[in-house]
Amino acid sequence: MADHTAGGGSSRLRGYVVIIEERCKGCAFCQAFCPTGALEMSDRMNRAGYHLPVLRFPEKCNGCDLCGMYCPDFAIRGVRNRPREDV
Amino acid sequence: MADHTAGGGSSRLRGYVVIIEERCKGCAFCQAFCPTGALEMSDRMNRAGYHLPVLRFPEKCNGCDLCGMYCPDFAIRGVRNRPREDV
Amino acid sequence: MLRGETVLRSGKHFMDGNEACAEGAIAAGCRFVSGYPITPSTEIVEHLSRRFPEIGGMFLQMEDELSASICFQGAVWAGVKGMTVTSGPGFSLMMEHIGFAAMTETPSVFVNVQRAGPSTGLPTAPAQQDVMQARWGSHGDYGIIALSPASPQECHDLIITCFNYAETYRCPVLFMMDETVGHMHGKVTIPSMEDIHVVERRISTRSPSDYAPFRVVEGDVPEMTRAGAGHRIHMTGLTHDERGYPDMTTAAQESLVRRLCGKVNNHVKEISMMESRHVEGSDVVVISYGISAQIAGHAVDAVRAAGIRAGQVRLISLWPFDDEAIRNIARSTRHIIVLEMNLGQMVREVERAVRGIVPVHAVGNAGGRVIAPDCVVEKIREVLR
Amino acid sequence: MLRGETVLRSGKHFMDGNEACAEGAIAAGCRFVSGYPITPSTEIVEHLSRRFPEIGGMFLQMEDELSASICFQGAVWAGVKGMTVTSGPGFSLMMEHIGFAAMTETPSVFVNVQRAGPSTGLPTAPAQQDVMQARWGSHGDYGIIALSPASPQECHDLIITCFNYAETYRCPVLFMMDETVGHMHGKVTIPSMEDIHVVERRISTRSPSDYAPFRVVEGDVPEMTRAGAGHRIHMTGLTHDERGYPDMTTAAQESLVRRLCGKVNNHVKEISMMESRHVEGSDVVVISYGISAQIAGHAVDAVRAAGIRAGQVRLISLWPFDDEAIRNIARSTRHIIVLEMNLGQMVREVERAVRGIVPVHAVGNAGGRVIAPDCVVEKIREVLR
Amino acid sequence: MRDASIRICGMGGQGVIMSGLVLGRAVSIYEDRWSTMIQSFGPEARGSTCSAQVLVADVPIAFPYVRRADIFMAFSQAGYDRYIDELGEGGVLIYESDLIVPDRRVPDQVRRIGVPASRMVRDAFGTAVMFNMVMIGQLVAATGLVSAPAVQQSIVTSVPEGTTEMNCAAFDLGFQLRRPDRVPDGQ
Amino acid sequence: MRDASIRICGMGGQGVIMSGLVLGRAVSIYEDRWSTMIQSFGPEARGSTCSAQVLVADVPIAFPYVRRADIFMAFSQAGYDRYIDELGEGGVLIYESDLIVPDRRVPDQVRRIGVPASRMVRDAFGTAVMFNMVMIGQLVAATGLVSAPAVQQSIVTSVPEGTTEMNCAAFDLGFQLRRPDRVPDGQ
Amino acid sequence: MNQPVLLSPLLRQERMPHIWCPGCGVGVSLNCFVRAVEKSGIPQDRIHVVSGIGCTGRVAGYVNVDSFHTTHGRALCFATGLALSRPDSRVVVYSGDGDLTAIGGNHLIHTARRNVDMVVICVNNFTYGMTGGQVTPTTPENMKASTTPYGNFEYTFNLPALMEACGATFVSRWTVFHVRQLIRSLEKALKHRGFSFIEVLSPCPTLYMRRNRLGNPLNMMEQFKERSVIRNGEGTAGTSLEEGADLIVGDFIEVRRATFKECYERRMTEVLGERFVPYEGVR
Amino acid sequence: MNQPVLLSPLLRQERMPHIWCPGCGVGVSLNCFVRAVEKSGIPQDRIHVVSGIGCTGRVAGYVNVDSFHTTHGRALCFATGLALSRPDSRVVVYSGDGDLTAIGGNHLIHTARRNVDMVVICVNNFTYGMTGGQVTPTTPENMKASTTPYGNFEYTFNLPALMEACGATFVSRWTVFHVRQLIRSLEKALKHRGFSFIEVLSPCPTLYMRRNRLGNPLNMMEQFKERSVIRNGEGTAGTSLEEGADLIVGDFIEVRRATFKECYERRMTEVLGERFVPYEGVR
Ligand SMILES: Cc1ncc(C[n+]2csc(CCOP(=O)(O)OP(=O)(O)O)c2C)c(N)n1
Ligand SMILES: Cc1ncc(C[n+]2csc(CCOP(=O)(O)OP(=O)(O)O)c2C)c(N)n1
Ligand code: SF4
Ligand code: SF4
Ligand code: SF4
Ligand code: SF4
Ligand code: SF4
Ligand code: SF4
Ligand SMILES: [Mg+2]
Ligand SMILES: [Mg+2]
Repeated sequence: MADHTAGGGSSRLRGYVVIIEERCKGCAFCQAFCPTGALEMSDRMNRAGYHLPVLRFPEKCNGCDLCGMYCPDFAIRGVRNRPREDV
Repeated sequence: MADHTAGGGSSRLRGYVVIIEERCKGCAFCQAFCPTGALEMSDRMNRAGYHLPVLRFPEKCNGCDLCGMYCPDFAIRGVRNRPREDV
Repeated sequence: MLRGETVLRSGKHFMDGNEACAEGAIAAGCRFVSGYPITPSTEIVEHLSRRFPEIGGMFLQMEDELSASICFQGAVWAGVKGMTVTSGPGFSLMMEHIGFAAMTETPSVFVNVQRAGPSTGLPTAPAQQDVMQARWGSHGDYGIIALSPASPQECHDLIITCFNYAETYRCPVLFMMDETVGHMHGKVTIPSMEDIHVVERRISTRSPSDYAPFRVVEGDVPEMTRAGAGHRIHMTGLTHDERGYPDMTTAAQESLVRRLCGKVNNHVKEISMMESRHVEGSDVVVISYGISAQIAGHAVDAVRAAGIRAGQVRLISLWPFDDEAIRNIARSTRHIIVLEMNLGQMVREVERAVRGIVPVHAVGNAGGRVIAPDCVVEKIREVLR
Repeated sequence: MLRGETVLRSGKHFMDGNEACAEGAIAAGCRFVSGYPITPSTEIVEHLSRRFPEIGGMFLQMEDELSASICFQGAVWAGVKGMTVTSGPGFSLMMEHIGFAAMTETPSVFVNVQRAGPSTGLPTAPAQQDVMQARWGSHGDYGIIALSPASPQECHDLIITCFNYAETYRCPVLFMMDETVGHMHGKVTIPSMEDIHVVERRISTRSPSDYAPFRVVEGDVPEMTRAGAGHRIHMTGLTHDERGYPDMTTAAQESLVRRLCGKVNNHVKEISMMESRHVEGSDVVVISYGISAQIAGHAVDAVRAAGIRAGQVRLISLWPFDDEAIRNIARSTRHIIVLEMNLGQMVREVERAVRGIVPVHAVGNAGGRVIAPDCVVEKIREVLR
Repeated sequence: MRDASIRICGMGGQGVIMSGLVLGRAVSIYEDRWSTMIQSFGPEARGSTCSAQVLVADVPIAFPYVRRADIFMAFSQAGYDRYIDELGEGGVLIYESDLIVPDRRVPDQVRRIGVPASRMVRDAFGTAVMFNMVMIGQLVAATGLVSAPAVQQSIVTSVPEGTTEMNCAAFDLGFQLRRPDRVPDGQ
Repeated sequence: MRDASIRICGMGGQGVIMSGLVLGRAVSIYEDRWSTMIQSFGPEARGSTCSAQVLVADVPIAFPYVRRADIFMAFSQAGYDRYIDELGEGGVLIYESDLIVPDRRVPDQVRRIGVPASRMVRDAFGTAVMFNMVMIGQLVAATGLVSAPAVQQSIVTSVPEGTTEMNCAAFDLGFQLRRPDRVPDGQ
Repeated sequence: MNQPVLLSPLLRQERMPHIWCPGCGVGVSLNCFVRAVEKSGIPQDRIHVVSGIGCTGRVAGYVNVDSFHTTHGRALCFATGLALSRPDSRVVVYSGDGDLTAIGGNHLIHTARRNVDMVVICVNNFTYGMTGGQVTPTTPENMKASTTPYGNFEYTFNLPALMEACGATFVSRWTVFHVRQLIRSLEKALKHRGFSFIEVLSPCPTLYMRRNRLGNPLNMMEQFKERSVIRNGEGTAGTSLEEGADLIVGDFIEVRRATFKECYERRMTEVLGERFVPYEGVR
Repeated sequence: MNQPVLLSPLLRQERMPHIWCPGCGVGVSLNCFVRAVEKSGIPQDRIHVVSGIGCTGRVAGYVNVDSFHTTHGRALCFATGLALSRPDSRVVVYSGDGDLTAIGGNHLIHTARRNVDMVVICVNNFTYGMTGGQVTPTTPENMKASTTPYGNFEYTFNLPALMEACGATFVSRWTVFHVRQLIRSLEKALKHRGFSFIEVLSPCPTLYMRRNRLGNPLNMMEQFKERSVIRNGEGTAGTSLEEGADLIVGDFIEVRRATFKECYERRMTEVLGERFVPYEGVR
């Protein structure tokens, strides 16, 4: 179901995001409230015609999952790369 | 309609009461809250079988109408003998 | 309060039934509406919330339907014409106050834009499932009038009749629209004031000592008054005497409740409205009402074109029910089909009235969409087979 | 929660119908009642408020009838048997939740101790004026069962049947008492537990993946579950699919609502209860129910003693209405008289069912007192004249 | 008299309903015959006259209302006034003789039994509350409607705990009363 | 084409209902013929497709529903998918050609008129909101269902104050459009 | 007039004696109300009384003004329509604790919130009188009622505090012992513009007191006298009627805020200007 | 689990995407709720969600627990019966401002008064979303709604203050901007014994914001961020949401008082002793 992940697995990066694109409605909350400015709203649209967020700056993402907490549509989630911090 | 008055007209007295006996239900509020103790609950009953108050001590009554204010049944009223104080 | 031409939007419009109903209410002189939002009726009060402040009317959105259905009755007793507006679930909550209006003889109009039920059902879809509820939904015996419009134009015209009946009979009048007529746009012609017949509130001019709010002087409807007119009236939902005082005797109950029912049910001929065509000598008659009647008409035209002797009756009033008229129709045809967007409600009344003279057939659905004319055509062919 | 003998007051009692109803509910396994006081039904909940704390039941006096009529449904979905109790005005306020119970297939019992209406009417006097309301009072099409007891003993026995029907058909069951049976004392025999037939709640034992709360596996009634059973169900008053999810299609509406009506109306023969005597070959049959049936019996005995061939039918169930049985009665007699404490309610159903086979006559009043047997005798003589 | 229609009437608080209950329960349970009792609530909720209709029979009772009373037990003048016309010829009138004055409306052939019940209980127990039991005692003694032991059992299960003894004693007082204020029949 | 059943379908917010209103009002009021418009609310309340059914005739209309559409105006792919089967043979399909790709479900003999309306309004006015008016313009031009002046009058009374001019201009844009993305009939 | 109140034209004299029981506080409250109306100088035909259902609800049937005995719990709703449509009349809602705070609770909080210009008199006798003494949201803890035979176990409302939280602009509590204060308070409320709420604690000897063996009506009056502490103008904090505590009475709140109608007219005038035509109902 | 919340078993995954509009705060609140439930450690089959009717009311249809979508305004009543009958379950009422405070207002004040043990989440989006944006008792002054086209002219409820006046034992207000705090607050409420009320301010971009030209959902989130002032544990005085004022959020009240059921059992045990058989519903 996870259509799109970015940065996953790369140990150099502190975190990454998982996005279920078909659920996204393009509200941009994730992007706006990402504390590190890692996300960007892209031109890409899902089938419903909503613009999708992308992890524009993977190096900034710390996997804090604030994006996930703000998402009204259960479409995005931040994941930390160090598993012991994974909630 | 006033079945019973006591002391009315007598200029020597400061006040008197008017009682509509058929309305009285014998609760004794008038007697209990008369500040001068002028009233007494009598053995006399009205047609409905309730004991009636009487102005036992006409000389005590000052016509303050507290009895009237407490009566739940609109059955009694105190009247001052000096008309200018009559409300 | 502005009256007459200044408030009317006389002329031709392309509007939906809900808006037409709101405009009709304005034309009828309604100036106080208490409501509570519910699909698919909300547009009526939305329209009025915009219109009223410009014409001296007031719309009050209440906290629920219980309050909405009695708040306006307070305004009515102040001398104003008022109504409330709702749909299915809200209508169910108004039942106590329909009975109260009946008991206190409050001229009152209740609009129900019917949606599919039961319960929350299909909130945005049409049905005609509340027509028996309109008659029987409140406890006790009482009389009401119920009308059912078949087009936006009729939403406008008939709501005026509702207000007129309410004034004439001092009873609840229920305007039983459905989602389809409510949301359907069509041409609506709003006449000028002088072409609209409006029954104004008649406030008794009797002196207080000569007046009793529930005393019948002529006919079976007492003269109305209003708060502040000096009559110092009392009214109550309890069984009461002519002066409105509680009278807990069965004699009072008999005379009051019989009169409340009688003033409606004994006037079927004055109140009842129906349209019929091709009934005499037909093989089948389709009886219907509201939007379903449009479909019936379509189907009847279709089978007549195919040489079938079909007739149509459109009930404009649903209650009181004109047994005799229906029985006469039964005597003029061989089959009766009742078409309605429910699982069989008014068809029961037709069956009852017809007394077995001819077979009565039902075409209906569980609500949610209008019935296709083909179903009716099919049924006509089936019963004549 | 205590069950069985420990809670029953088996033996002979001299009690009124209200108390008998309360004891019957206890025998049926009812352990949660939410109510709101209203004359003449209050004694039922007063009795339960005393009894329940000693037998592990709970009575909750709610803030109004709206809450009372749905609070117990929450308990029912927890797995408990529950009911609410009211009279006329309160019954009108419960209409939305009768529809909700029907739509969500909640086994639920609503007791209405009928008093004279409309509105506040005569609060302490009997009537049978809410019997049409019982059938039609909520918006939309739906099915209910309604029973009517004629004596304190039957208040006890039939309320058990109400609970059994509620479990069997998963629908609202309305217990239409009247003030007279409610307040009348008589001999009531409470059997021992093993002599009482109680249908227990059947909680589906299917695994969550195999279970859907509104899927019919056998017959037309789905298996029930309860909160916390692991089924993780959803239920809604919206039109829904088998899993209980909102499904806003007319297909879902058709299949759901037709089933809701059908599971009651297609089982008339299993549900319906009536008693008849001397019907075959009679000249007149008096049909009645509740306390009026006692009067009818008295009158029939009287005229039979005078040589008139009169018969009697007592409806124990009012809804679903057994058209066919009534039609058969019409075929066995020459006149039908319907006796009820209202201005003509069930008589309309009889008229409809009879289809003109024999004349149907009504004897009624506006409520407030039982009708004297003489009136019935008089009517019998009149129709046979 | 084993079958009878009985009207009991008085003021709220005089124990009218309790009287009906005691009689009905005695018949239904302790003699296992049949009885019904209907209490009529006054038209207004508060403080009005209240009445009970008790029917007693050897068979189940279909119609639970008094149409013509065989026995009329009156506790108050207002109650008497209201229901005296319902009493049938040849019936029995039992009344509180300190509170009620029977008049010419009493039908023919009626046995009139005046009982100064309030006075009796006041004298015996220093309270007026059990006076209905005295009336019942005399009713039972005068009519034989139901057996005294049945009534006594009924009293035990009907009255509030703690008052049983006094109620039974009051019943006995009425039952034993030899000289009620009896007026010759048919006067 | 003076009589027609028209289906308009798109997403909430695309002006579907307004299109129906403008057409219906033009016919009913400004040509004094007859028209009905029924909007169907989506099954769920929020953000779903929404559609309008417009009937146009010279006589009053009894049955206000589209049974076989003569004209189908589609604003979105989802709308197209939902209603294409309703379009009758020989009908007219007018669609937003940047958003919709007609497929083989288009019946025979149907005139297909693709209009890149969003692009056109964006180019002309820098906003996408009036694109329904472009579609209506082309509909009117292509079918002659109702006269352009009647539609223009209708626009004036239908759209919010302050937007009249732009809406009329958008209508003109569509009405004047010579080369819609037309595909040969019957393909 | 020689005999005010007793033979006051504000009473429907032909209906006396009334139905209330001996020593019932409803009668005392009505007595005070009649006096307050007389003092207020409001003409008789400019005052309308609306009641719900209950013993107190019967007040509407005894006041000789246009009076409306509505449905259980909904008096405030009817009164809202009436008050808005007769802006030159004073509308008084007179009802019981059960009627106004149980079934009618929603209307109470919303009408207070809207600051609809009316006077609400709530006779709190701690029970449902008319139906035989059931528990209400104001029945004190542990007290018996017919539906709480083992004593009440629910918390109660502090009505003045509830009203304050909703924005009521005049809030008092008195008992029927405090006749003079009650008359004065009612008079003030009648002159106040906005939503006024007066809770009147009152004995119900027949049901509440008898069931709880609280003696005769006088006993409760004495309780009222002894336990009450007057506290005017200090808001409703600490005014709850919990067991054992002082019984705080007084005119707690008296503020002037735009009424519902004033708010409506202000807003409409702001937005519509000349185009606004005020709703006048009937004058 | 690798993907909590997104693929949480607490959601009915097969019903996603849900019906709420882009940027609707109801979704954010649900997101927080799911996290709070996960943190609380309450087993999935021991939590039940009851909703009324409205956009928020649809929450019941998305949580994968026993869930009940009842009638408009009456969720609390159903929940009361459910909660008392499943004493070992946690019952959550999740509904909108209109549902809970307009038509449901009476049940709100009474359920709070009784201190019935449940959690009430009130998503306040200042409007009736589901029916197209009508005014509610929480719509700020002058704001437009479909039934107040010229702007709202009614006063609003201060819900936390109302709840405090009724005796609610846990009262908070947060906005959907305050996700972390909201999660924590919900978790606390889930563990609190007694009646908990959490008001969640939330954008309705489609109706309320669009009609009032308040920009996109983010704009309101920013408003929430900028205007809010956190104030924990200090009661509800001064927390009204009046125009211009600070937007006070926080966990205002957290007290422990015997719940309805505890009160009931305490009383019955006192009076009946051994004879008392507690109501256990179904365990
Ligand atoms: C809808 C409805 N429910 C219930 C009743 C029954 N009922 C009549 S009065 C009353 C209670 C009145 O109590 P309260 O308001 O405290 O007045 P009081 O009699 O104590 O003065 C009730 C429950 C009713 N008439 N209507
Ligand atoms: C008895 C009844 N009245 C009215 C309605 C219509 N209705 C459905 S939802 C709703 C309002 C919901 O508003 P709110 O609770 O604020 O939820 P939101 O949609 O804003 O989340 C209304 C009035 C109904 N379904 N039932
Ligand atoms: S996980 Fe945190 S840092 Fe990474 S994108 Fe999401 S909000 Fe930004
Ligand atoms: S918050 Fe969620 S719905 Fe909004 S843009 Fe980001 S992923 Fe999409
Ligand atoms: S207060 Fe009134 S009713 Fe009471 S005893 Fe005195 S006069 Fe009689
Ligand atoms: S008027 Fe005053 S002094 Fe006289 S009896 Fe009445 S209360 Fe006492
Ligand atoms: S029952 Fe109570 S409240 Fe009602 S009249 Fe009697 S004393 Fe007053
Ligand atoms: S209408 Fe408003 S509340 Fe409803 S889903 Fe859309 S944004 Fe959310
Ligand atoms: Mg009370
Ligand atoms: Mg909302």
